[in-house]
Amino acid sequence: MKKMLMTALILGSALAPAYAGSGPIKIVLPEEADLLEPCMATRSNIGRIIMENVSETLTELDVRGKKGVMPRLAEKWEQTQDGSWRFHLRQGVKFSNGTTFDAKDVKHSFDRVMSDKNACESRRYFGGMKISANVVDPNTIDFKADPAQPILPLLMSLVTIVPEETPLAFIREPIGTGPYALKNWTPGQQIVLAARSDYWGAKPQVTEATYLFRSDPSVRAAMVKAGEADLSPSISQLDATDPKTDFSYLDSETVYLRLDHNIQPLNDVRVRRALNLAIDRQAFIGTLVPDGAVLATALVPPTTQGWNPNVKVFPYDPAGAKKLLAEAKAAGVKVDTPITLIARTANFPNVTEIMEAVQSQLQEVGFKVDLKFVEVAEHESYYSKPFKEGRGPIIVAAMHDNSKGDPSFTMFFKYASQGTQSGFSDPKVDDLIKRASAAVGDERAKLWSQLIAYLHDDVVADGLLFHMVGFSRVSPRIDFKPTIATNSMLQLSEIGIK
Amino acid sequence: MLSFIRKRSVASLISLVGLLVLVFFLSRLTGDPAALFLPVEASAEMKQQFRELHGLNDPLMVQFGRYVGDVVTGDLGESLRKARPALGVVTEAFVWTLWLAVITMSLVTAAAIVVGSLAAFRSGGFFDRLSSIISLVGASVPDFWLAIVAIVVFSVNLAWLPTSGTGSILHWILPIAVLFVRPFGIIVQVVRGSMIGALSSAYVKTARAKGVKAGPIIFIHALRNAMLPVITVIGDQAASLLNGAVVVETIFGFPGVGKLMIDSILQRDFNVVLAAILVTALAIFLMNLLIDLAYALLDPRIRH
Amino acid sequence: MAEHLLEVRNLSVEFHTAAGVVHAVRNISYHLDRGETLAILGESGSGKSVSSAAIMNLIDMPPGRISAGQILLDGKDLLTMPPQARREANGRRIAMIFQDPLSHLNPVYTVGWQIREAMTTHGMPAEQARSEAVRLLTRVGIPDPEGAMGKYPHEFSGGQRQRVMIAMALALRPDLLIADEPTTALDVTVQAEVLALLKELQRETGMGVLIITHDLGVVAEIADRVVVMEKGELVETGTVRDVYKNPKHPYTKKLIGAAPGKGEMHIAQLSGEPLLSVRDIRKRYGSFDALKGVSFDLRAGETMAIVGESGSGKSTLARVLLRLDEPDAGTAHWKGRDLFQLSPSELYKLRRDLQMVFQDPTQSLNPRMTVFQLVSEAWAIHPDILPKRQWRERVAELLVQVGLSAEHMSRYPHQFSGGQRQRIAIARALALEPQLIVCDEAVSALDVSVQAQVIALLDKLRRDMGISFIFIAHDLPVVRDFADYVMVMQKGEVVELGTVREIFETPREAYTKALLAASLDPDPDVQAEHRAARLKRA
Amino acid sequence: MSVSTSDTTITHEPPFPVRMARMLWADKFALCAVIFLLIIIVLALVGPSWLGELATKQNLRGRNLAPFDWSREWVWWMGADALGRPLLARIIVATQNTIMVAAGAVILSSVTGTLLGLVAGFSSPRVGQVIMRLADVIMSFPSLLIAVIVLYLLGSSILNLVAVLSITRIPVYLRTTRAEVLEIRERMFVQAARVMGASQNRILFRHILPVVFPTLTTLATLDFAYVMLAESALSFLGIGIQPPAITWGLMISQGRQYLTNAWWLSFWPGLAIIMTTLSLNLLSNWLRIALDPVQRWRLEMKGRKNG
Repeated sequence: MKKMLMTALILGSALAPAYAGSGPIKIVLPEEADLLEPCMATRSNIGRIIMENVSETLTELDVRGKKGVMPRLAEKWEQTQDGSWRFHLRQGVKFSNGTTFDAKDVKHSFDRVMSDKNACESRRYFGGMKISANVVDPNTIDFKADPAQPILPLLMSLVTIVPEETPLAFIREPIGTGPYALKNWTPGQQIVLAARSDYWGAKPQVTEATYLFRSDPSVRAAMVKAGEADLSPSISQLDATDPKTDFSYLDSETVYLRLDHNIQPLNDVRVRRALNLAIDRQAFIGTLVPDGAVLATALVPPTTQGWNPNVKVFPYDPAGAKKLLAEAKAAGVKVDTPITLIARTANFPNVTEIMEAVQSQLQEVGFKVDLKFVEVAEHESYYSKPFKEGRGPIIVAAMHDNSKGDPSFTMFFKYASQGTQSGFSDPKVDDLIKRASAAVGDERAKLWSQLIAYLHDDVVADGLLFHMVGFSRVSPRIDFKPTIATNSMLQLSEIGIK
Repeated sequence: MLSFIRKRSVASLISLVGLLVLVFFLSRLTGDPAALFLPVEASAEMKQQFRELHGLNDPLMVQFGRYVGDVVTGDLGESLRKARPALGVVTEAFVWTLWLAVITMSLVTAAAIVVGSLAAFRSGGFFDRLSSIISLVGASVPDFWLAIVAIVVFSVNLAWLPTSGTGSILHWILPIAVLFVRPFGIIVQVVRGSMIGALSSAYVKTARAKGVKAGPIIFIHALRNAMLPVITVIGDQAASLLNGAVVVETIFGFPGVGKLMIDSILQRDFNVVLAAILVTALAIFLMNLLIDLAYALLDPRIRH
Repeated sequence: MAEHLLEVRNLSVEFHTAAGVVHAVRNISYHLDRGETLAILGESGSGKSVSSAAIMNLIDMPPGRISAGQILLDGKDLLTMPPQARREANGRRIAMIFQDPLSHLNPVYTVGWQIREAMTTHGMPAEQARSEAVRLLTRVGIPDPEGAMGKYPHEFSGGQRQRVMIAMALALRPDLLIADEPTTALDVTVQAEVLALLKELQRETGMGVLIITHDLGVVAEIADRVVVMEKGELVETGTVRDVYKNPKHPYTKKLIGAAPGKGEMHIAQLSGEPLLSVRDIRKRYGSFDALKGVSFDLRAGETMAIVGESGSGKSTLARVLLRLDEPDAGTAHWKGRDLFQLSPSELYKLRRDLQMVFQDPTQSLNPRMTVFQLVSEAWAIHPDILPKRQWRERVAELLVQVGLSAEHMSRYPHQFSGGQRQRIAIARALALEPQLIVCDEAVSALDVSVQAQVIALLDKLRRDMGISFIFIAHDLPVVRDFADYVMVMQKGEVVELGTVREIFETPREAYTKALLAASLDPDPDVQAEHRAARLKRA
Repeated sequence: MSVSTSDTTITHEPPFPVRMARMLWADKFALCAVIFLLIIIVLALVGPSWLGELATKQNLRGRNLAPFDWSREWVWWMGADALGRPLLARIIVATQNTIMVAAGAVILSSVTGTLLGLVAGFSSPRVGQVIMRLADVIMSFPSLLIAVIVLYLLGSSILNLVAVLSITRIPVYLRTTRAEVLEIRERMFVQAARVMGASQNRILFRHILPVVFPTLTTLATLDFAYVMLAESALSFLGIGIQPPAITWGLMISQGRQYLTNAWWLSFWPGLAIIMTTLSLNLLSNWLRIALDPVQRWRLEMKGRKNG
């Protein structure tokens, strides 16, 4: 019943502007998709093109409202007694190659993701669990997870469905059930998706989408202005000067300073707190960070389940910071040790200026900070374990993206003792993560809230900075509002043509 | 001539092999492609498995042996990122770069010869001073700066030309114009210098004594003699275009090999890097051969 | 009075240079009629070429400027003609040939193309120009003229190149031919042939010939009248015979006096151990036999002249003896030790004994070194000769010894005249206190009067210091007054070796005789005899 | 036949510095260039200690301040950058790094390249061939790859950047030098030196090198511009010098994104590069004449006319 309502809503929203036109559009993206492999659709440069456009998933997260996980290729689902999940599939759905969608396709798609014959990146969301898919009948499929996965329906929004015949190795011509099919791909130049006439859902207004790729943000902005493209989902804040076409949106990216608690002086909580007090976060907003960005108190954006509104941003208190440092020094902590601040070139807009400003603010209260910019591979070697032996105290400036609505995609990796990017080890944190991951409903939200407060106020795990804002330039001839998921997914069916 | 080409080919082959060996080992010192292909959250097992899949776990010498074996059979391996044969990826991109370089260098050569010759003909005159200042400034402007200003002025403000991309002839104008500036500045100076020498030579005196007009004296008698050093510089400049039009290709979204190479380097897509180097090095070798042929064509004294 | 073909009236040309304004020619006048040959005789710096450059419009302005005068061609002033008409006169009415045909022919076009261009430029159809070019090449005596059309300048010998130049100049049967030192770079036998060709062609076409030369012999051979120039001024004019027999101006007298080959010949003393004993030296360059077994002896204080034309191997011999090139076979014993077997350190010591003076001092002196640096470098290389504090003093001494002065020390080579430069080169050779100096064409690039001075200097050094000389030349008269022995070489072989008297008075070999006959005598009467003799032989 | 200007003209040679100064005075373009370059050198020496503090002082509320506000202190006359730091002060401070990188790379590559070129041209053909092949390898080695490798393995620092930039330029000097050496070593004055018993080193360094030198200076000055731009392009691609270190090239590349809103951010450092290369070019043209005894009169004559 609930699902019927939702379907109606989706249909309704798509059908509402009945007077609207239809036609082709052009979208300019910063980075070319080097692959159009459905099982890589969780990577943003691929997902933006094919996710839910070409390749659909069983479920879908509502990023425009607060309706949580919604049906897509599965009409409904329920948890059975033994903790496994049963999905009832939509009928009458056809792949773009003409074959009919059924449970075998779902099982193959899932097995393909989990196969060791390829490097599907969606697999990473299923780390640390054993899941098996069992076809019950052509329209029903069971997923059994060990340990039990309360968020399995959410996880299924990350598994793109391909036909059963798809080989395990990477493919270059994705076949899916989505409203669009790949029409033309000229590597290095453009990708064209065309609307399918036999799509199971409502007919979208965009009949054909051409994707172009330009790495320079000002060129992307210029292209929409010059009418060479209709939509640039991400442009630079500096180019976003025209309120009629340029929209800001809270994207799912969070900028933070990952602290390595294993090395003096960052092993001392007073020092970490001093570091947080030394940063004048508010001064960045409207200057180096666009208006609309939100000061972060957690590594997940406020739209996430369990985000804790009671946790307050550290105030800007240089005097307090100096005092804490003095205390730590008196207690024998070597606060004078030079700390290396590692940042990645072109990681996010204004990264150099922001890092220079952070450096100077930290130096202001008495930290010794060396700023070092590195390219992506080297950044990764600082950010992820195993950390180098004999390293000095290190702060890594990084950006994390969680648009999935649940902190579990973040917390384990960033804070658990075993997490690859975790800079510390705290039994209480480990315990909270474990319990929250297994919990459901309000209990789950409560535990996440608790963890977020503990990390921020007691452990002072890291230096959280901003939830970033992105800017889109939208041609006046189309109707599009960017969402928090625009970075990773861009559903053409949500675009209207005026 | 044939034996000369053979000799050159052998020498270049040695250089090429040396180059590939060097790049093979050095590039593998620069980090793990698995960490870049997979997201930071990917587990250690996934990374391990990725490396397994692409044979990155084997000792370096084993990987090298395998690579050499493949190359001998004409297989340059597959791109890690694109799941396509590396050679295909590279040749596709290279065609664009080649056209860009050929068209740009033809225009540069023609323009530089005319401007340089006229500057030399009245050396020290107003035109000479003007052209040398312009060419000097041209040679010292950063190309990415020029590219963006050109887009803002000609595409956005004046709306005369498309901002970027490929498609029509119009799309080629801005990239070529931006690439034009630096080699033009350099070659004009070389043409000028060389032409001043040629114009003061004895055979030009003879031509004047024969009553030959100024036009043929400059462009027939002096120019052909002055072209030898010019051709060397044209070759150098063309080589750097084949190798490194990266910035312009990046800004104009031009699908050339320069951008492909830098992307592959940053992503540690070794097979593509190696294939790209192989293809560009071969192209540069062929171009050098052409230049030697041009020498022989221009100057009969070199012909044997 | 009938109009002259060419009349230069009160011409003055000046150049703006470092020294301010240089008056290249000042108020000179001369004239030339059809069928007549006028020689302009002068040494370097006399301005003898300037008036012809003015006639051909070849003076670059600036820095040059024609400050006064007229140049009348058939009564019309070339200097006031419109540029278009002026250009058209070049090649059609007036043609010119130059000293160094290799550099004056465009190296990258075939000679056929270049000859044709001379005609097509003035409107002749291409087809006709082609057949005409073949005819011209045949006429000037190029073998296989059809094939020669497609060849490039570097594929011809020096004499042939000058013939090509002549063919090109005469393509449109000009009324006036200007020949600027047309035979200076050529071998004596070739020089005679080229001059004869010019004369023949003049008879055929009736053109006027203006020949510019520094060589009295050339004047005697070819000219009817002569004008003598010194430092931009015309000092004497008249028929060749009058000027030679009764020179009025002191400069003319000096020039005639300096002509080589009139002094006392040396009498060689056949005694003493040989200082240098050369046996059977052979040297090949690729498939070319440069030296095919050369042997001779040289005793202390003696001068051996080696005479031969280009390709005779005389310069190769010098290079081999100085170990600039390695011989393929043969020995050269210097004071009993074989030069070719010396170790590097022995060779280094030997360099002190054996020195060389090169043909062209402009080339052999590093242009970026001062005279002091050039001369004292010898002691920098061989520090045991002289302690550093005495260098300055000794350089001054040497400069005085070679006829320069001590204040020249801080100057650069380009600031000297050719003769002075060769003196510097000699001073440099003397700095090492050598026992043998090899002079490779050391005077052939110099003006006649300077030649005489340099030879006098060498003679004095031989007398005062007992230095031996190997003196290489392509011209016999030059060595007559200086050598004890003469060795005549041809194609890598010794043709004849004898005392200077034997060679000049009783030559045995035909080649020696031909060389002697081909060398031009400054006396027009003697030269007329030579010419008659040559004609009889032919 | 040239007009001889031989020994009548030169009377007395003044000492070297006086002579150079006179010749400099004669060429006003070169004079301006020298003055500009002297200023640059002084700024490079004192810049960081003089204005270092001011150039790093951030003021987020005074970002992208427009230039030509004469009412403010002089350091603000060129405006302010994205962190509100005075541009003029930053350009002055950046001079040191810029010149160090450019001069370092040019000197390193020219010295290495020239030495290798001398060896390649003067030693046995086999050694020459090996060196030339090596040059070929470097030539076809994409400079960006060298940059990534070196900067990854050794870390990004000014010294390493100098190394990267110079490696890629070595072949240019090498090939030029070798070609010239092959020609010059056949000249008569080299033969004359050999006849005197001069050693190989003496011939190379006293006779051949001074003749090649002017060509190399010209090349080096042109390369100065090239290196500054290459360094800037590396920054643009994110693998060059990184903040907080500053160079003109980095300033241009950082200011690039503000081109449409705040042109001055990349304009002034760009102007600094252009002015410097222009000055170097003028200077090298002058030097080539002033150091050549045969050409020098051109300047001496002009000086006399002007004076």
